Amino acid sequence: MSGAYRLPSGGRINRQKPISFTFDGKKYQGFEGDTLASALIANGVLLAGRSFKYHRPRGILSAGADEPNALVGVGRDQAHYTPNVRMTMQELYDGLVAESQNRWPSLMFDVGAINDMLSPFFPAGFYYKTFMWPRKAWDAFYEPKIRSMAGLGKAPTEADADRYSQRYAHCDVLVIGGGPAGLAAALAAAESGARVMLADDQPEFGGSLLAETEATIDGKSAIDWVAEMVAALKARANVTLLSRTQAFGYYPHNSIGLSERLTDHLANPPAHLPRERFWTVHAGEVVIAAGSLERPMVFPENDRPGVMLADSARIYVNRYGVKPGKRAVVFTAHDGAYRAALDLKKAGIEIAAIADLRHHPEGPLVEAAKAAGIDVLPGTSVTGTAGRLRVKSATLARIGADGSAMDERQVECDLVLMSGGITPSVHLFSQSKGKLRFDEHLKAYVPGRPAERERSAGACRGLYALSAVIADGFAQGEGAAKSAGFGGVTARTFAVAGTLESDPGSFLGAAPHGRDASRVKAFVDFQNDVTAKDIRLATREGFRSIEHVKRYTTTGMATDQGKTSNMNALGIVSEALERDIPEIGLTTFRPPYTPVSFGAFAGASRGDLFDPVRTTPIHGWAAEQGAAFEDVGIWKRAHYFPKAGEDMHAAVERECKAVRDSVGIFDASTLGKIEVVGKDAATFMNRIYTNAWTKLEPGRLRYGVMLREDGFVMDDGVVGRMADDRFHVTTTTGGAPRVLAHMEDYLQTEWADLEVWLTSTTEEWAVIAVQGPNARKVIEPLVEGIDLSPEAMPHMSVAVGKICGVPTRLFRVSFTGELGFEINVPADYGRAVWEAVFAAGKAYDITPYGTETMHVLRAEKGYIIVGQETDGTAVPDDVGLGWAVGKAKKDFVGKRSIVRDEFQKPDRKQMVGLLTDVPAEVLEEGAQIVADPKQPAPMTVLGQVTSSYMSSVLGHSIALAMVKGGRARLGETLYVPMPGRAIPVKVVEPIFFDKEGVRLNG
Amino acid sequence: MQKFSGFGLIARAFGAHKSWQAQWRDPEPKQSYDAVIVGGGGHGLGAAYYLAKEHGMRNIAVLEKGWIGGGNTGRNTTIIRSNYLFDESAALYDHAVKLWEGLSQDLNYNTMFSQRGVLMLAHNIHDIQSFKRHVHANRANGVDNEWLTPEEVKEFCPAINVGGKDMRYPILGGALQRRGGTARHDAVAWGFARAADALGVDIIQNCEVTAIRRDASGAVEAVETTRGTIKTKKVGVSAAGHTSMVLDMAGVRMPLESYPLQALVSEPVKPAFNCVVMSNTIHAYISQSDKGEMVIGAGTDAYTSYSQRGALHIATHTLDAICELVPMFRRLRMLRMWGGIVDVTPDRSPILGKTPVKGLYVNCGWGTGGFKATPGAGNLLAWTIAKDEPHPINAPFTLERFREGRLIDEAAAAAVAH
Amino acid sequence: MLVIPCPYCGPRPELEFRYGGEAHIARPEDPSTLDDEAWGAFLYLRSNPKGLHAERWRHIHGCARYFNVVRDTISDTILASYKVGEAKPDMDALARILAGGPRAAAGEEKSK
Amino acid sequence: MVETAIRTGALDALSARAPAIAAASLRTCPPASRFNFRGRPEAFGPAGEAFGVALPQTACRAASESGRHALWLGPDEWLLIAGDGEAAEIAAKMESALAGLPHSLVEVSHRNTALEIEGSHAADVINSGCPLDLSAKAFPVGMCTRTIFHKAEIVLWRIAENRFRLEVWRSFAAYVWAQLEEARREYGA
Ligand SMILES: Cc1cc2nc3c(=O)[nH]c(=O)nc-3n(C[C@H](O)[C@H](O)[C@H](O)COP(=O)(O)OP(=O)(O)OC[C@H]3O[C@@H](n4cnc5c(N)ncnc54)[C@H](O)[C@@H]3O)c2cc1C
Ligand SMILES: NC(=O)c1ccc[n+]([C@@H]2O[C@H](COP(=O)([O-])OP(=O)(O)OC[C@H]3O[C@@H](n4cnc5c(N)ncnc54)[C@H](O)[C@@H]3O)[C@@H](O)[C@H]2O)c1
Ligand SMILES: Cc1cc2nc3c(=O)[nH]c(=O)nc-3n(C[C@H](O)[C@H](O)[C@H](O)COP(=O)(O)O)c2cc1C
Ligand SMILES: [Zn+2]
Repeated sequence: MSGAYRLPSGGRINRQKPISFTFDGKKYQGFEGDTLASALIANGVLLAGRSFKYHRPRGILSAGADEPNALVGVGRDQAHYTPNVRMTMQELYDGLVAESQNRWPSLMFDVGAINDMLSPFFPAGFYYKTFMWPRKAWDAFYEPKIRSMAGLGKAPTEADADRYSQRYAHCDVLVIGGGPAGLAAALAAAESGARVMLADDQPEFGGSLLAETEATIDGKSAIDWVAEMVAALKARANVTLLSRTQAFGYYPHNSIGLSERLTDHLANPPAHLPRERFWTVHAGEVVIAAGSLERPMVFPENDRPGVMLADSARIYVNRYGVKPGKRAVVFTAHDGAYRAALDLKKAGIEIAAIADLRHHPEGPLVEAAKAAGIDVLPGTSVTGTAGRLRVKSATLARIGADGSAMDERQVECDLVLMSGGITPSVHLFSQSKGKLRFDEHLKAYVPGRPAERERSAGACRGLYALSAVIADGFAQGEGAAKSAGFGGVTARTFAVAGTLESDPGSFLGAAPHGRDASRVKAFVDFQNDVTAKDIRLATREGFRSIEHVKRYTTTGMATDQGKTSNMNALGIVSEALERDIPEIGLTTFRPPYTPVSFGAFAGASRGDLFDPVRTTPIHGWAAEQGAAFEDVGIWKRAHYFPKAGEDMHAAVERECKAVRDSVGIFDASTLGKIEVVGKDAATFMNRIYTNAWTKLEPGRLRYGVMLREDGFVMDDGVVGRMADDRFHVTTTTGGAPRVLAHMEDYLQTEWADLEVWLTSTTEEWAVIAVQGPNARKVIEPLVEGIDLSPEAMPHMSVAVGKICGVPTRLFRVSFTGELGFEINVPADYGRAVWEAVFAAGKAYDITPYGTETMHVLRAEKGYIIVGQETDGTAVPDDVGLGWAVGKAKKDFVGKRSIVRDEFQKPDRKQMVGLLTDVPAEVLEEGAQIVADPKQPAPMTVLGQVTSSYMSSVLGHSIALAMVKGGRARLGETLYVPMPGRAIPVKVVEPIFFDKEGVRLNG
Repeated sequence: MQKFSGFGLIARAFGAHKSWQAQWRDPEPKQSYDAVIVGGGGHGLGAAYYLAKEHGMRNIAVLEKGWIGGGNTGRNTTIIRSNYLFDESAALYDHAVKLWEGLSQDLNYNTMFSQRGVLMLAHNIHDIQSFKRHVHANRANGVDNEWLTPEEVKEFCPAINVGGKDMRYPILGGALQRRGGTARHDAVAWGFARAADALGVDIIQNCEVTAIRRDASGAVEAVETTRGTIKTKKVGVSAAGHTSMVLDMAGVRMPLESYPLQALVSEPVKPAFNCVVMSNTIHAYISQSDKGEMVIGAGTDAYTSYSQRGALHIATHTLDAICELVPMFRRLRMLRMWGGIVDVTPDRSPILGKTPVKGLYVNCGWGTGGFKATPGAGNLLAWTIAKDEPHPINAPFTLERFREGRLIDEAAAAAVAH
Repeated sequence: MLVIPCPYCGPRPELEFRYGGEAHIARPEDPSTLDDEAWGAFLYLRSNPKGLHAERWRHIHGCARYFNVVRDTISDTILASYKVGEAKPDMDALARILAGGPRAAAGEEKSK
Repeated sequence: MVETAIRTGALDALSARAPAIAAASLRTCPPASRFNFRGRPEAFGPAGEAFGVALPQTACRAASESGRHALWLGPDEWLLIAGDGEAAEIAAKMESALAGLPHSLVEVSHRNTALEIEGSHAADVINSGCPLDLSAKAFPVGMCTRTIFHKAEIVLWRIAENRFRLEVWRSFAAYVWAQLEEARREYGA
């Protein structure tokens, strides 16, 4: 019922659980345990995709992670759609919907295949040589055309509906790969008592043993042995088993990235489960047991559907119980293909012939094949294939010593199996920066000297015989545990029987075929359509480094990252340049081993989990009042409080007026606060700030300016001296962490002798600013134990007492130019005190105001905002803060820098005020300032507008600006060039309101 | 030099492409050259090309320790723009963009310069202020840059999520430079190499400079390399991440630190992202290449390193930002991630000019953003070497500015990278 | 992600730390005595070696201490970690340990 | 007459809504008095004595005594936790004991919000965003440290094998809470 190509028995599929799915809209059936690939093969479908460049029809090539051809889009809707999914890794589930890619209108008939006909004009790197004329046509025509032809699948068009999770984990020994080597390694390490994690990409542990039908281990069938091993590991508390989990990247210090698929194999994923889990594992020791990959043969027309890796065909037969074809030609240089041929034959697939490139293949497997009646043809190559959407026949020829082809004959077949040898999976080893070594005998790179606390085991380090692989796995697992500080593993041997072991043999590069090599298409990189002749062309054009060959031809750059192609490409380059492979080197292995979802990297992070949303204790109140908020760093601050029908302008105008006329209330809780305590606190303050602090009396406040060592303004804020040895420092909202780190740096590393300690108190205090002529009247009834009279509590003073019955540090301070207080109360009381003040202020029509109004009010007074007037290039004098620099002080951070000549120049940008002729004209912040508006670009620019607002109290717009030599230009008219016009502005002093400070001292 | 054209391609197709010649020679190093460029990245190759083309110096060599283009030229996210804030920077980068605009034709090599537009997103009021300042400053400098409202952002780049309640930092607007875009990084190195080679420049790969010899007066007289000693009186160093070490060979200490900077690509998909988008606030840089991958810039690691790789958590932070900006890309998958080594100056602006050693010129400190400058930097380095004085455009980018405090601090001014 | 040995808390993941640049660049006792050249060098010139590098880290999300580390900037292997004020270790000796491979560098058991 | 202001905790609105998940249950802790104590070694002994809990000298360890706790945060820094309302008395007592000794005592009762997570998967939930090894060997009961949880700093303290207390700065509490909720969702089936 599940397809004509399903074997009557065998395989690890559950025949009791039929599953239906669709591919390109057509309904098929498979079984639980199938992959999408095996289920389609069971239905006789091999045509699976179209290639990237030539749109050639392509079949399923492999049975695993290395699949280059069979990529599909999977997903029932756009919110669950994933492009470029390898059919060979997609487990079947009921209702799975898959569609082919990169074809139009259909997989069978693809208009894009015209590229294949035109392929002679599209050799490697063709686009560098053409599409240059006419120049404009590139953007308008060529590039869009190229783009629409390129790309494989389609990106989803809707936001992903799934969730992702992340986990950090630690272990003593991480084993990557759960084949025989990995299982044995994990067992050895686990027995030592070490904490072990074992990750395997497949849904089941066992690796290559899942397709093993002959071998026995300790007298058990391979698969029973696997089951026992897994059960033994599962039973141990010190082992974590992760299936469907890929180790995708090896990062410095033995940190390994794993990606675990949790629901992609489920028809109805439960809502509580994330789709994938992303693991960052810190491992004491790592054992890589990632196995090996089979290499294709490079021969003419080797890409027709029906051409398949030999061992993959064996996996389809043994593991999935499906027949990839009916009659096969085998092309090999390697014994593994004989094993495949034998197993296929046993399953009823006719083996038309084994063409072996080797002239004298020998050994037990070869003998077994002959004994089974298979036609073994030594020194023979496949020199071509025929068939449109599936192989119909293969041409075989004997290869002479000179590479010529003789005795060509055509053999009918619907399957061509190939095997050029095995390539150990050294991806992760190489990512760890371990040095690879070329093994001449294997014709493959194997791990050499490790760079991390890592060791490789089994096939991934070039071992082949199962007995050797298991023994090695156990030994490496034990060694790893020992290096991690665990010992006492009982020695163990594993008796392997029933398999024919032989010297495997191998071949690299393009097989000889006797045809015109410059005309035939012998594919090296299937997905990216790179042929042997493309690679030769590249070397001819001077691209001799393997890295250049890769980039010029794109070989190895497809979604399979050259798993099946890189070694053959190397062989071809080696031959073309007549240089040995080790001399040519390899391209760099990079993470991920196979592609990993962006979502897994992002994890839970989205929306409010993307970054913390920091809110003040009063935030809830503001939200209830309908405040508009702005993001300031990661804080949310109330921007303004619109009343019904008001836009920002109207709201701000009203808020400003309220503060100037009566009283406003403002949440200043986000200001950074640092408690500086200790005998040497004043000395420390002297060194960190430009100001002098020694003489500041307890109970008084001072505005402080802080520089970086290179002299530029870093932060500012009001500082209260609470006691001789205690300062309450405030910083800008965004600057708080930076300032604390800056202070700690100097304290810990330069002035460790000072008896001073810092504590961040930003979040201890809610800060409620009450500003305006009626401010005192509003708070007076709420305050206990503090004399608020101007004499007792003048501007820039601080007192400790109670408000609303809770402790407060009450600052008399003003950033508005009005009489004002900043009430510091312990944060949990913030909202209640705010509400009490608000209630008390009702009589004065107290008005909540936001950051925008705060900005306007301070600009009217010419107070700077660090980060707005200053931009990291200003020294104190530039922004009119020369007065805050303690000239008498011998040293402070940044002092040596600002005395350099550069900072004395009169034409530095200096802060000034600007007034427009037209009162209602509000300049744009960031607008430029010039003397001559008529000059052509590039203009000589004098400066820029840093702050600009409509000032309702003045009935005039105001602006602050940084202007070259600005202080000497007071009274001059300059211009702000805007598109189509220039706005004249008068340079004025940067204080627009209450210059004498009468109100503030009121 | 064989001329590249569509007709040539078709004609050679009939000869099975057998008659294509090497795009550059593979010469043995000569005993001496009039000038030697250290570093076969785009900048170094560009310098050699312009020295030969515009200053008539033909007896020159480019020495590359590995393969040309194998440094940052071959591993960057290819963002090209010139909408920098300060006059000096805008002039420098716009000089390059103007050269980009005719580069394919000039080199007879399709560098796939694609003026798809570079859009920088504003997520808060500070961003708006900063970007508007850029827009105005650029306009005054004759550099195109325009402000887009959120609606215009959405229209220009439909793939991005501009707002809504589900977004942590909704998009409040953007600054768009339409002349900005991308180019095919490798082709830039190869195109310059081929054109320089045609003018007689020796491009010598697998040749690492190991020492710089100076005569009694202190002036440069030769470089030692892994392929022997080469005499020369002019050495231009364009070694990106390795500049500190090369300059150290001549006793010059540099205000440079080398950091790993990572980038990554997705699997290729059909066109789904039509421009270049940068968000400095949430650290995301993305464009789609001609081949279909999403090319995404990650951040630098925290520490200096020469390892050409980086940590995993850097990529996670980049991709959470990308997923926030384009939620439908969550199911795209990362195909490859890699690192480069970028040399960073204290003010994040390059150093391009003379050094205290006679005959030694340096072009470095491009940090995370020098690909866009490639033809311009090469052009100006060539000028500086040929005339022994900087061109007015690179005159402000001296080494001395750090002593004097005359920084050109784009980063401090706006926190802008790339 | 690096695993950084804090001299106070032991080995901890990089996420808890902040890099602090080259170590052993002491702020001059009296900056006013330095000429512009020397001051500029103090502010900006860094050795940036390819190889062993003594550098500062701060365990900002841990014990909050600054301390010094010697790291190989080629492999990122950390060879030593010591408190502020302690002498810079013998770099040649560390280079020899580095040459012994990753397990020697980890001091095999030391990192536990 | 002025009414005494009442307290509003950072998580008051959220905590009531937490679904019951036994494998990783989440709750807020009641308000507490807290101090950040820093100083030189000569002050450590008197400080501990006055506070009533000897300050642990081993890195990353907490000590408790009749409802008061001292958490080692750094070689010169401890987080002191006591019952709500005890701050004034503790401050007075400690300052008088420490007079003349090099130290800094700063009240931070309201700076932090505390929450607890308990259950067989508590460590896994924390490891969704905290990079530390939370095995009983590497992070035994009684261990405490500042660390990172996703993008927020926390103080993590293991009070029992399957029970952790998190001290979080007030404005980060909602974020930490939400991340914990997200991570423990999968144990809720
Ligand atoms: C991940 C990443 C993303 C980036 N993204 C962008 C971007 O989007 N936009 C942008 O404008 N810029 C970007 N940059 C920066 C940009 O790549 C570089 O600034 C630019 O490519 C530098 O070019 P170059 O020619 O100076 O250096 P390189 O290309 O690095 O060339 C320097 C060459 O010098 C060689 N060399 C070094 N030492 C020696 C020696 N002793 N002897 C001989 N040869 C030596 C090196 O091998 C190398 O090939 C990015 C960089 C990275 C790493
Ligand atoms: N078929 C052949 O041509 C061939 C070649 C060599 C060896 N062998 C046989 O194969 C076996 C080798 O055993 P082995 O244990 O070394 O390898 P294996 O192939 O049996 O197992 C490797 C396992 O690692 C997994 N894996 C690979 N990369 C991974 C990654 N990055 N993350 C997670 N999992 C990953 C694979 O899915 C597989 O399950 C022996 O039986 C040997 O005889 C066969
Ligand atoms: C713009 C750009 C696009 C890239 N596209 C691909 C790609 O499609 N496939 C691929 O495998 N690598 C791609 N790469 C990455 C390169 O393979 C390689 O990783 C990078 O040049 C760094 O070199 P290295 O990894 O060899 O050190 C791309 C690189 C860049 C700069
Ligand atoms: Zn620590």
